[in-house]
Amino acid sequence: MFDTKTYSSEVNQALCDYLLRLADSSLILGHRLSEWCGHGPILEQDIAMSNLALDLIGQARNWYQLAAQQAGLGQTEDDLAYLRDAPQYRNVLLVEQPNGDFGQTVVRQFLFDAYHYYLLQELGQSADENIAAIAQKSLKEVTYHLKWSSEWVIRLGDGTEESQRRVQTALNNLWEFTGELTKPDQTDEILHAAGLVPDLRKIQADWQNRVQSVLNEATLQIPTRAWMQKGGKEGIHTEHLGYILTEMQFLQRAYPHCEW
Amino acid sequence: MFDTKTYSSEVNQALCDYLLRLADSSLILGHRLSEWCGHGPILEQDIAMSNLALDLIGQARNWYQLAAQQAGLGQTEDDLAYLRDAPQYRNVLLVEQPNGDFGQTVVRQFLFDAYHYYLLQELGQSADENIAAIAQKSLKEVTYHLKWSSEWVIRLGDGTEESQRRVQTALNNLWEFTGELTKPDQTDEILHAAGLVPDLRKIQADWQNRVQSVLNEATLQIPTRAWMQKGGKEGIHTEHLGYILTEMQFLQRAYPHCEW
Amino acid sequence: MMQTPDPQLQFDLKVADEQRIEPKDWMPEPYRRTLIRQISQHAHSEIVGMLPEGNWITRAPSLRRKAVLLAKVQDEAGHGLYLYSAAETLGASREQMIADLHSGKAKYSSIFNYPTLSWADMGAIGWLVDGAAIMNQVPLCRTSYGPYARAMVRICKEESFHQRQGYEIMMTLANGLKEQKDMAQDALNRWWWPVLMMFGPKDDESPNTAQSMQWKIKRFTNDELRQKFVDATVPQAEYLGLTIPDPDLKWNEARGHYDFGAINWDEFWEVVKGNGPCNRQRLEARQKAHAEGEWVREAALVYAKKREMRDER
Amino acid sequence: MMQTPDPQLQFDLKVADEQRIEPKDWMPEPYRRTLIRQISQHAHSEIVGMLPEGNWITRAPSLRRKAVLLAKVQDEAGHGLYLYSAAETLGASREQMIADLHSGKAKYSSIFNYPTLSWADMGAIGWLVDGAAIMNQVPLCRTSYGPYARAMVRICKEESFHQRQGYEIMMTLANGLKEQKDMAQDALNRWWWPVLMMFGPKDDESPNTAQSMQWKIKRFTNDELRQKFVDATVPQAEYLGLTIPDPDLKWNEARGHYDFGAINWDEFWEVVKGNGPCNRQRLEARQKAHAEGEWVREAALVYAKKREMRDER
Repeated sequence: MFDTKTYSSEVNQALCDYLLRLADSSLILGHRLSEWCGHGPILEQDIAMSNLALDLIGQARNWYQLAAQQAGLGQTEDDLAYLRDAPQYRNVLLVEQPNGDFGQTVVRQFLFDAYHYYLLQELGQSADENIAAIAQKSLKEVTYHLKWSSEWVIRLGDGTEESQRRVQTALNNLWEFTGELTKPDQTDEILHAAGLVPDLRKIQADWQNRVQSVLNEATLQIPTRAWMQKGGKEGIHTEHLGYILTEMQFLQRAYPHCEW
Repeated sequence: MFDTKTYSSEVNQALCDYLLRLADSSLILGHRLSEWCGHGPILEQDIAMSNLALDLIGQARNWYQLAAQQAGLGQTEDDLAYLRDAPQYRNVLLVEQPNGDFGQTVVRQFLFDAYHYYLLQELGQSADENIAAIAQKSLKEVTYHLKWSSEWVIRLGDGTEESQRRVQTALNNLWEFTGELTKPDQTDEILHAAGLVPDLRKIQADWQNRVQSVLNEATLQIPTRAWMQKGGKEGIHTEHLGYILTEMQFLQRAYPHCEW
Repeated sequence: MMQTPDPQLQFDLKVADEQRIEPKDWMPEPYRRTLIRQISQHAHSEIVGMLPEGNWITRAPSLRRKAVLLAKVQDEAGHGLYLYSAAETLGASREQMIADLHSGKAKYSSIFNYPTLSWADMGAIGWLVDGAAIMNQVPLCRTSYGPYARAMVRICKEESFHQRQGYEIMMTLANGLKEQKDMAQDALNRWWWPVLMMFGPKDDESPNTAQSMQWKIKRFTNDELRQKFVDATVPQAEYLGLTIPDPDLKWNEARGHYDFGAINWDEFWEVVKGNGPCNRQRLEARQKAHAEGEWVREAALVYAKKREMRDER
Repeated sequence: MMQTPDPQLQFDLKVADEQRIEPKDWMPEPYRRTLIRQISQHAHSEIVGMLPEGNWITRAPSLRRKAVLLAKVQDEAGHGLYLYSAAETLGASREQMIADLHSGKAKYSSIFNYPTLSWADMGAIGWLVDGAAIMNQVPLCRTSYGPYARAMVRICKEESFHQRQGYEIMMTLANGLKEQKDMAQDALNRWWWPVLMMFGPKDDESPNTAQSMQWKIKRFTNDELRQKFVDATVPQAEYLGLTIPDPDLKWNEARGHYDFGAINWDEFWEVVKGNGPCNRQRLEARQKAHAEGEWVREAALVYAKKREMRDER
C-alpha cells in the first residue's frame, strides 16, 4: 500500500487518468509480448521477450495499485485490468498494434522503449514520491529493454537485405503511432504544472535524438510521413484492442465475483 | 413456440442434450463460416459462405428454442448460445477446426454436410413432430450446402496440382474428426430406442458411400488413418473452441442483463 | 439525301429528355470514363465497406443480431456484384477494377477508413453511414445511365432496410442500461463528422460537379445533400436522446435549415490521401484475400476447362 | 612396464563408485547415444511443453496469475536451454536435435499432446504433470553423467516450485464457487490417466530399463515411479476434496500402496504414434516458429560477421 498524497480534485482526476495511461500501456505491450511465448524465432529471444513482458506486467501492477489507491474507490489492480472495456483503456495506440513478424515486434518495442526510458527518467524526479519510486524501479528494467530492442533494430536493419526490408516496412507502418507518445494534452499539462510529470516536449527531443541515432546505425530511413494517428490516451483505439481485451478478460467476465 | 411433448425424465434429458448437439454444431460451423465474410477468395463464394452461415445460424436458433422449451427452465436461445462455456458445448470437434485456407473450409464443410444431410433426412421422420418439422425445413437448406461443398471438393481436387495438394492435405488433417459424427453413444441409443432419432449406423453407411463417391470424382484419396478423435459430443473439445466462445460471448459476458 | 444523325446531339437530347443511355448507345468518352470511375468507386466502397461491419459479426450480442448483421454485410457484397456488372457494361473488366483498387489507383468511400470500436458502431453505421449513402443514392436511381440507375433502385431498397436496422440498434442501446447509452453516444461522437464528410468537398472545391450534373449523373450538389442529411438526422438524434457532437448546431429559422459547425477538411484530405486510421489495414485485408484466393480462382478455371474438354469428347 | 588402463573398465568402476562421468571422459558409444536420445527428448519436452500452458497466458484470470504462469513457461524455455547444452557436451548439435524434433524422428513427452481446455488445467498441469516429472527427475539429479545431473538439480528446484503453484491454483478453485470446483474436477478427470502414462510402459514392456539402470542413468523402474506418484497424489486429491477418476483406486494394506485401475495402453501407443489430440498441432506450432524465425537467425549471423570484419579493420 502506498502512502498517497491528497491533491485538488482536478489534479487527482488527471493523475488517476495518467496512471491508467502508464499502466494500460505497460499491460497491453506486455500482453502482446506474451503472445510470443513459445513461438519465438530463437529460444534465447523467446526468453528475452518473456522477460520484457514480465517486467511490463509488473510495472502495470504497480501503476494500477497506485491508481486504485489514488482514486479511492476501493478498486483492485484486477478490477482495473479486467473490468474496463476498450473505451476506458488509456494505452497509446502503438502498443496495441499486432506483433507481425519478429521485426515488427522489435521496432514497436524500440519506438516505445525510447519514449518509456526518457519518460521514466523524468518521472523518477516527480514531486510525488510514489510515482518517483515506481519510475525509478521501472527505469532499471526499461534501460535493459531499450538496450535489447536497440540492438535488435541495428542487427536486423544492418543484417540481410530481407531483414532490412522487413524492419524498414515495420518502421514505415508503425511510425504514424509515435506522434501521440510525446504530444501533450490537458492531462499532461495539468500534471506538469503541478510538478508531478515532465514536459513532454523535452521527452520528444530526447526520443527523437535517440531514435535517429539508432536508426542511423541500423542503416534505416526515418519515415518522412508526417500525419500522426492519435486517440489512445483518450480511449479511442484501433480495432485491435477490442480483441486483446476480449481474450484477456474472458474468465473474469464469464465467472464474475470469483477468487482466482 | 413449440407444442412440446412430455417424455420420461431419462428421455427428456437425453433429448435436451441431443438438441444442444445439433444446435451447437450448427452455430459453431456458422461462426467459422462467418469469419470468412469479407475475406473470401471470390466475391460470389464470399456470398455463398455467408449464405451457408446464415442457414446454419438459423437452424441453431430453431434447435436452441426447442431445447430451451423442452428443458423447461425458462432459458432463451441466447442464454444457451452465450452463457455456456466450452465444457457445456456439445458440438462435434470437426466444426470447431480452424478455417485454414479455402480448401480446408470446403473439405470441413463437405465432411459435415454429408453427415448433416443424411441425419436431417432421418430426423425428418422423427416421432417428435417438432424435431421432424425443423429437420425437414433444414434439409432443404442442407441439400444446397452439400451440393455446394461437393462441387468445390471436386473442382479443387480435380483442379490444379496445387489445389489437389491443398485439399488432400486438408482431408488428411480433418479425417480424424469424422469418427464421432456417426459413432453412437448412450444419448443416441436412448433416443433411438424411443423412436426420436435414427440409428447412426445407417447414417454411417450413407455418409461413407457419399464421401467415397465424391472423393473419387475429385481424384482424392480417402485417408487410411484409422484412429479417430472424439469428445465433442460430451463437451471435451479441442483448444480452438475456447477462443471461439471467448470472442462470441464477450458482449453478453461484459454487459450482463442487457437487451440488445 | 438523309443526313447521318450527329451522335453527340442524339445523346444530349436523350439526356435532356430524361431518357436512359444504354450500353449499346453511343456516348461521349468522358461520360463513359466518369461513369466507370464513379461506379467502380461505388462498387469498391461496398466491398471495402464489408470490413468494418464484418469486424463485429463474430461478436454480435444475440443470435438475431448476428444473423441480421451477417445478412447485411452479405447484401453489401451483392451490391458490389451488381455495380461491378454495371461498370462492365461500359467496357471495364472486374479484374482491372480490382487491380486498381489494390494498387491504390481507384478510391473507395473514406468513411470505411474509420474503425468500428464497439457494438454501437453497427447501429451508427446503419443509421448514419447508410443514411448518408441513401441521400446520395436515391437521386442516382434517376441517373442517366440505365444499368447504373437500375442497380441503384435495387440497392436503395436494401439500404433503406439497413438504415432502419441500424436505427433500431441505436434505439435499443439508447433505451438500455447506462453503459449501453454511453456506448451509443460514443459511437455518435466518433461517426458524426466523418459522415458529414461522406458528401464530399464543399461545392466550390468540387470541380466535377457541374459536368456530372449536366450529364444528369448527379442531381444535387455535395452541399445540398449534406444539408438534407443534417436536417433529416437531427430530429432522429433527438428522438434517441443522444447529443450530436457539434456545439454550433442550431435551427436557422430564416434558412429553414439547421446550421452546423465547420468541418475539419484537413482530416478529410488526409484520409483521402491514405492517412486515415484504417486505410492501410483495409487495403491490406483486401489484398490478402485476393492473393490468398489466387490458387482457388486458378483451380476453378482449370477445372472448368477440363470439364469442357471432357464434354466435347 | 605400465599397462594402458582399459577405458571400459575405468568407466564401469567410476559408475559403480557413484562418480560422475564428464564430457572429456571416455564413455561407451551406446551410453553416449542413450544419453543424447534421453536428454534431447527431455529438452524437446520442455520446449513443446511451453505450448499447452502458453495457451492460457493471455487468458489468465488475474495479473498475479498471469505473471506467475508466464514466468513458469519461461522457466521451461530455460530448462530446454540447459538440456540442449548438456546434450551438446556429448557432441550433439542443437540444430540437429531441433531438426529431429521437427521431422518427427525425436520424441517428446506425450503428455503435451493433450489439450488445455480451461484455466484449471494450469493447476492440474502444475500439480500432476510437474509432480510426475519431479518423480522422474529427482533420481536423475544423481544420474551418472555429470552435466545432465547438474542440469537436473537446477531444474528440479524450479519444478517443485511450479508444482506448488499448480497445487495452489487447484486449491483456490476447489475452495471457490461451484463452477470453479467443477472446473477443477473436470481438469483432474482429463489429466489423471495421461499423467499415469507419463512414467512410460509397464516394466515388462520397457526393454531399455535394465541397461539404463546398470549405467545408473535411471534409478527406478517405470512402475516403481508410477506407484510412488499415485501414493503421493491420492492424499493431495483428498485434501482438495476432488475425486480421482478411477473406481478401482483403493488403499492396499498388505502392499502398503494404493492399487489402481488398468491403464489404457492402446491410447498411450496411439499418442506415441502421433494420434493424440494435439500431436499435429504441437509439432506444427514448433515448425512454424522455426520456419518463420529463419530470416531472423540468418540476419543475426550476417550481422555478427559484419561486426567481426569491421572490428578487424
